[in-house]
Amino acid sequence: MSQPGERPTLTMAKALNQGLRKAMEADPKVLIMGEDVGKLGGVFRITDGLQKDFGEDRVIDTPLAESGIIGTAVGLAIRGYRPVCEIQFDGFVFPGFDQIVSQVAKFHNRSAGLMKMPITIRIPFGGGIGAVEHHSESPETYFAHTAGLKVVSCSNASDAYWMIQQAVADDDPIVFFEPKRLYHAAKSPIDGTATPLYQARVVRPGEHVTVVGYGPTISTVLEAAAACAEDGVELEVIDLRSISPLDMPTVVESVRRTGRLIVVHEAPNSFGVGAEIATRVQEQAFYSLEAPVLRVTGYDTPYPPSRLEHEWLPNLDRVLDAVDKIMEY
Amino acid sequence: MSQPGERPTLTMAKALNQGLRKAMEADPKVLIMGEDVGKLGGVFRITDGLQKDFGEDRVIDTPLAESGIIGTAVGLAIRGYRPVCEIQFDGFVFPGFDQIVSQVAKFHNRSAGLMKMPITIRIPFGGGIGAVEHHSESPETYFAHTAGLKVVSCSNASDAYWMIQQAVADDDPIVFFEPKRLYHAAKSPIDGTATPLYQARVVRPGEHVTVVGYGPTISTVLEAAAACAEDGVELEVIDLRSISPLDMPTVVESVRRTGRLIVVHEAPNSFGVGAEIATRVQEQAFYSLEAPVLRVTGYDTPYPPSRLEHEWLPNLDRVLDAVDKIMEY
Amino acid sequence: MTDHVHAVQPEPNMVQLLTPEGQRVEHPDYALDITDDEIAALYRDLVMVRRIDSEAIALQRQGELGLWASLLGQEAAQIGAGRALRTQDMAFPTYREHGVAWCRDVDALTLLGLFRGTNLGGWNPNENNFNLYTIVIGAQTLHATGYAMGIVRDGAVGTGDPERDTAVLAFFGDGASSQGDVNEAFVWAAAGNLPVVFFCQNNQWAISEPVERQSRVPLYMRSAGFGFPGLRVDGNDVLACLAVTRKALDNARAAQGPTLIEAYTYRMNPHTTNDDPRRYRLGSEAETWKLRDPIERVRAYLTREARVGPEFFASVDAESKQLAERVRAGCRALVDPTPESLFDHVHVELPEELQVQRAEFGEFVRSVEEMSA
Amino acid sequence: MTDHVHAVQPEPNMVQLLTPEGQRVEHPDYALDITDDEIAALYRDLVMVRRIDSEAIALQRQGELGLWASLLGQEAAQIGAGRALRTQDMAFPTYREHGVAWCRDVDALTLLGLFRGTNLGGWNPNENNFNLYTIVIGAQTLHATGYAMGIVRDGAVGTGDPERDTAVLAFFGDGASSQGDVNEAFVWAAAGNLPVVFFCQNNQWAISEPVERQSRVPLYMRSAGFGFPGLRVDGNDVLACLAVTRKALDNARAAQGPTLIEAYTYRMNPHTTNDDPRRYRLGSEAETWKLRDPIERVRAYLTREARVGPEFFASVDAESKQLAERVRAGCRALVDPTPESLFDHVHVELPEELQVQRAEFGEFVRSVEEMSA
Ligand SMILES: Cc1ncc(C[n+]2csc(CCOP(=O)(O)OP(=O)(O)O)c2C)c(N)n1
Ligand SMILES: Cc1ncc(C[n+]2csc(CCOP(=O)(O)OP(=O)(O)O)c2C)c(N)n1
Ligand SMILES: [Mg+2]
Ligand SMILES: [Mg+2]
Repeated sequence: MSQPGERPTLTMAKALNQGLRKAMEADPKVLIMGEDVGKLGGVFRITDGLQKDFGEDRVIDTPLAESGIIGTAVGLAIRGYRPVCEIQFDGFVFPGFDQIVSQVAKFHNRSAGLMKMPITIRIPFGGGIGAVEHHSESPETYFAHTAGLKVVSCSNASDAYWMIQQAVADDDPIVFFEPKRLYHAAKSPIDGTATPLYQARVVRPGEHVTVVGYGPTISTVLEAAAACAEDGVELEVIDLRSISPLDMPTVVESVRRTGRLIVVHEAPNSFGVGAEIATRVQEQAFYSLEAPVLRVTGYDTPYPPSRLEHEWLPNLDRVLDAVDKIMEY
Repeated sequence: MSQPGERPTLTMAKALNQGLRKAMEADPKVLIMGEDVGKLGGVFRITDGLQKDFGEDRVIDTPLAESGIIGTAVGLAIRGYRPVCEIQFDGFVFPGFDQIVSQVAKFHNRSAGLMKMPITIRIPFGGGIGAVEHHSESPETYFAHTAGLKVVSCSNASDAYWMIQQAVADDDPIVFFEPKRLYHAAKSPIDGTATPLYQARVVRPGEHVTVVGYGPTISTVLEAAAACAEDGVELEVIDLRSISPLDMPTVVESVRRTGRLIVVHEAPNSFGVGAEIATRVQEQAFYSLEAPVLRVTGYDTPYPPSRLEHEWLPNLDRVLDAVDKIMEY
Repeated sequence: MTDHVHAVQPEPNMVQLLTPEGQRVEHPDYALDITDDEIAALYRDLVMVRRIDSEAIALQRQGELGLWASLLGQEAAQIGAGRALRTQDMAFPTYREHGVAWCRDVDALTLLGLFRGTNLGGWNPNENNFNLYTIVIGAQTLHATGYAMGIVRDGAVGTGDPERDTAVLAFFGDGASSQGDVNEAFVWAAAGNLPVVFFCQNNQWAISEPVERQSRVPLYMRSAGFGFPGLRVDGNDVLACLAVTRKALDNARAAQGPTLIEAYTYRMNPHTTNDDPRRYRLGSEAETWKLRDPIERVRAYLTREARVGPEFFASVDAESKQLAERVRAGCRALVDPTPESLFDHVHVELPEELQVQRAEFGEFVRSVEEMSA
Repeated sequence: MTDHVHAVQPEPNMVQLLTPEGQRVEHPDYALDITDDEIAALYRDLVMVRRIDSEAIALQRQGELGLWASLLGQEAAQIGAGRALRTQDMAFPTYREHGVAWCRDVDALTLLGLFRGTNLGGWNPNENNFNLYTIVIGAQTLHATGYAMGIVRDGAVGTGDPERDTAVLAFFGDGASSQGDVNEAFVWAAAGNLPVVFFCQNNQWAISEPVERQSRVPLYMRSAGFGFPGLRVDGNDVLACLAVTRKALDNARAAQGPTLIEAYTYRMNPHTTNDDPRRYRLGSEAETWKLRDPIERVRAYLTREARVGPEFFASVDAESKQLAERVRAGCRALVDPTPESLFDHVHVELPEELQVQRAEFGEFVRSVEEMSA
């Protein structure tokens, strides 16, 4: 490992921006398309400067229609391009949902493998930014439940930098979830090499409870781990990074040691990612579990008005509460 | 209970048709809308004769666009109507997905309870009919994961008759999944009274393994139960009827007795309904479980070409295999 | 920086009844029978909604609102359209129609909850016949169309009874014209000959994208191909907006079917308080449009042609100041929702499993409060 | 039973080059330079695809296919459009364009897999420049439009090089015209001035719904409001369809942008083999349209005007019979996919968790086989 001092430090927004730039340099077939991604550089500035440097043909300000964005990306992929679509906010992916689940996800399969769909769909997601409705959703489960799609999420600048490049280079369609409230948070160092895209990472080792999260929840979980450590409870924190496929070996190996698992995500609780992980863990490590798998997630309500979002979100207190509960077993 | 002989017997298609007729008679604000629901009576004839009897204003052949069907239903609900929307096939609900998850599901909440959205969205779903692609999907999990929606499914003619009336009379938006391959199967008797809509039903008692299903899988599970009984293994079969909300008390009470649970559905395995039930059961009956909860479901692939669908679907052999596996613990 | 310059010259066939200089002009198809007092009332409307707008922007800067979508420059389009509505008519706004809300007697403070984050709108669409703000671009045009289907089914169209016949006014933006939903609404409205008027405020921009990204022909032309008329009106001319909307709504109520109105106007402010338009448009564009200010021309007319004296303007100013103060104070007084309310109105009847979730949440909140107490 | 009668009288401005009686007529804008031999070749195309169609229907009746969507009555529209394509052009069909597939040299047997249920299409769209059949109504029009964006980015438009300049032909139906996707495709095509021709076969019906449920004006009018030309052609006239499509594709390749073509035709058969049209339309309607049969008029022309002898027709008949036999035998010989193939091509690279699922499935299949052995 190189010294942190030697590594460049970036915000997640800038890391994504540089990752996209690398991807565009690496392959002239890579296009960026979406609403306001060109001159404005995207409402979060993730594509800042790219249109200026790569031209309007490669960084495309599209008309305002998400089905159109995804549907034309499918056509571009058939023509041999590698489109990176930006959905402006999580809540606005749904007009494009049909093209994603019925076309993007299935095309390779329908063509008996003769046509690839190397499309990356970038979605800024999650809450905590004080936004109005439809701007704080966590729709990852819809895509994870859709066969043919891969779903990943970055939790830090370094992963953002590497994962976006890996996603764009991947020949399969990928829905790429970016935790928007971390975009412009503190800079952090960029690793010199990439971790394989579909591999989870143990970001903090611990012996008492395994806590699994991804994207925006990792920082909260790490806070919780620090707090618990003071009380002598060591959390092992796993950043999934890939939601589909799931790197279960990493999770199961951990749970076999700790015997306890908590899954944390912002998406509503029921029928969410937590359920899938809990189910696989009890299947694969039934006799290791000393307590039921617990979930700390958004509630089964619409995302609330922003004045309530911090109550709704899986915050520090709620994670600590779950740790207390699971340690009581 | 009245004698079977006294009760009328109907196919599920006819039961739905009569249920819809009752609903329209009961409330002049009930409208039916969708593609081909009028003169044709729907491609499955579920709305047969209704336009003739209730007129073109109440049974509406809409233009061909699902977002339009759902979106105009929202407007009709604001005007005080109670629309029943037919989606022609499961795979064609996705163009209407945005209106369902961002408008129908949230409207009551966004209006602080001041506006109701009594919309019923009927979706013929599931496979096994030898159809071409997009005609055999099981998208129920997408809706179950969406806060603000209720999701139900009938498995027999009597439930079809009653549940559709209950759904239409319910003030909340409901996605109503109809197992299309049972539409025109053998007639069965209609009960004299309705079971509460959100209540599961133990359709066969048993002491060894609880098997939970809904909609199209119930008949398969009952077959499996009969086969197992010959080997002395008694399955307790639960028809969920409601997928969201889930009647967990009924499921958990059963699992506490049997110690074993299998969930069966046609939707792909991962991030599906089975995961949610497994997770809640291990939460609520941790010490009762003698084996991990198992799932018998569609695989994590796109719905296959019809020549392979019986391999892909949770068929009798697969359920029996799961019973064998779970009994080995 | 953009090298793109908008063709801000009005189309030759754009309806205008009051020039930017404040002169009344006639239009063969859109005579407007209006008194100077009524024009003065419109002036008051324009000033009041601009004041609400500027106050909201200030509140956002002070951290009292999370966001605001300014209507600056679009007052005439909204007041003209809004004042054309009859009580029984229904309006379906986007997120920017604060001026229409004003016309519908929806209090400014009612609008603020959404932007402050104390609620998600939270008003009853049927109370003032003004739907909830809709942020998902285009979605409300289908709601409007469905509502119009309901009107027809209620027999509330084409009866000739002015108290009964009802129409719908659906708002959307130039960017929204690209959405499938808006075009499907056109399909439905035409096929059903529905009493709905589509009112497109072409403010030239969809965030950073100029209207040319959406269409290479004027937007009002869109409807003809669906089978109903469209027209372009000077969106900065409150009289013209009133006249064309009134006529279109009259037609709708008389069972003559839908109309598309393109109000040609300009978004003078950033898209929302989050936006930085310097990245994508020239300041000179706004300068040009300033010469077409929707309020100045009415003031000029009232002063020069109607001989309205300074007392009137002073009284409107005073009233607008009062309003501003009320908005300012009222905004700060908007109460935060209680944590327990998270589970309110998820459904009409809260299912048992959510009652459990709510109970657990309540317990947790209390335990945290105790801990920190 | 319907009391609705279609206005089957052609629009006065519908392009026609060959009357139902088989007479060539001139059109000022669409001169067609074509030899009698070429017309005879078109005749052969028409007969062959009709034969494929009737054979497929028979195969469905015999249980060899699960479903078939018949093109009967629409042969001229499809052959005219299909023969206007150059090799490098790309076609995006719905599920009914068997005639276009023929023109693209996609073997009839390739099409059958989808309907037999042995695959989901399973051909390579880029092999014959013929996309997979698309069943989700309208979705393919956006794919076509995106493909056209790619053409522009490849610099394969407007160069003047006939081997290089490329266009896209997007098929859809009258019902599809209501879908958001189709209208979004129009938005994109116009805004980007893309080399795509939208070819709408208005066969008067979307399953049971007459075209009047979708639009109260002729569909070809739709495009003008988006900013590109539209025209109606006699969809039962192969020469007219060829001429208008050729010109539209030429324009597209020459960077003149998109065109909408409405081919006015009729679905002579049920929607699919599952459908029962007696529930919603009068048989007399089809009788009227029979008089406009797309093949009869070409035969009449060839016989009367081009003096083509009976040997030619006999040879085409013979060839079509051979084709039918090949289709019949070939269909029955289509191999069922193996269970193991369920997991093929879900992704380019099968993730580990799916490898596990596949292995477990394989084990299970083997265990069941052993049990029953
Ligand atoms: C479906 C959807 N996609 C994207 C957005 C993000 N967004 C909010 S406003 C806006 C531009 C809208 O432009 P226009 O329709 O012209 O209305 P204006 O804001 O100019 O009034 C966009 C892209 C959204 N709200 N909804
Ligand atoms: C999105 C979607 N909704 C519904 C359907 C069911 N469906 C299949 S074909 C059809 C009618 C299509 O009519 P049209 O576009 O006129 O084409 P045609 O079948 O007449 O060639 C419908 C409603 C579908 N395939 N896709
Ligand atoms: Mg705008
Ligand atoms: Mg048709």
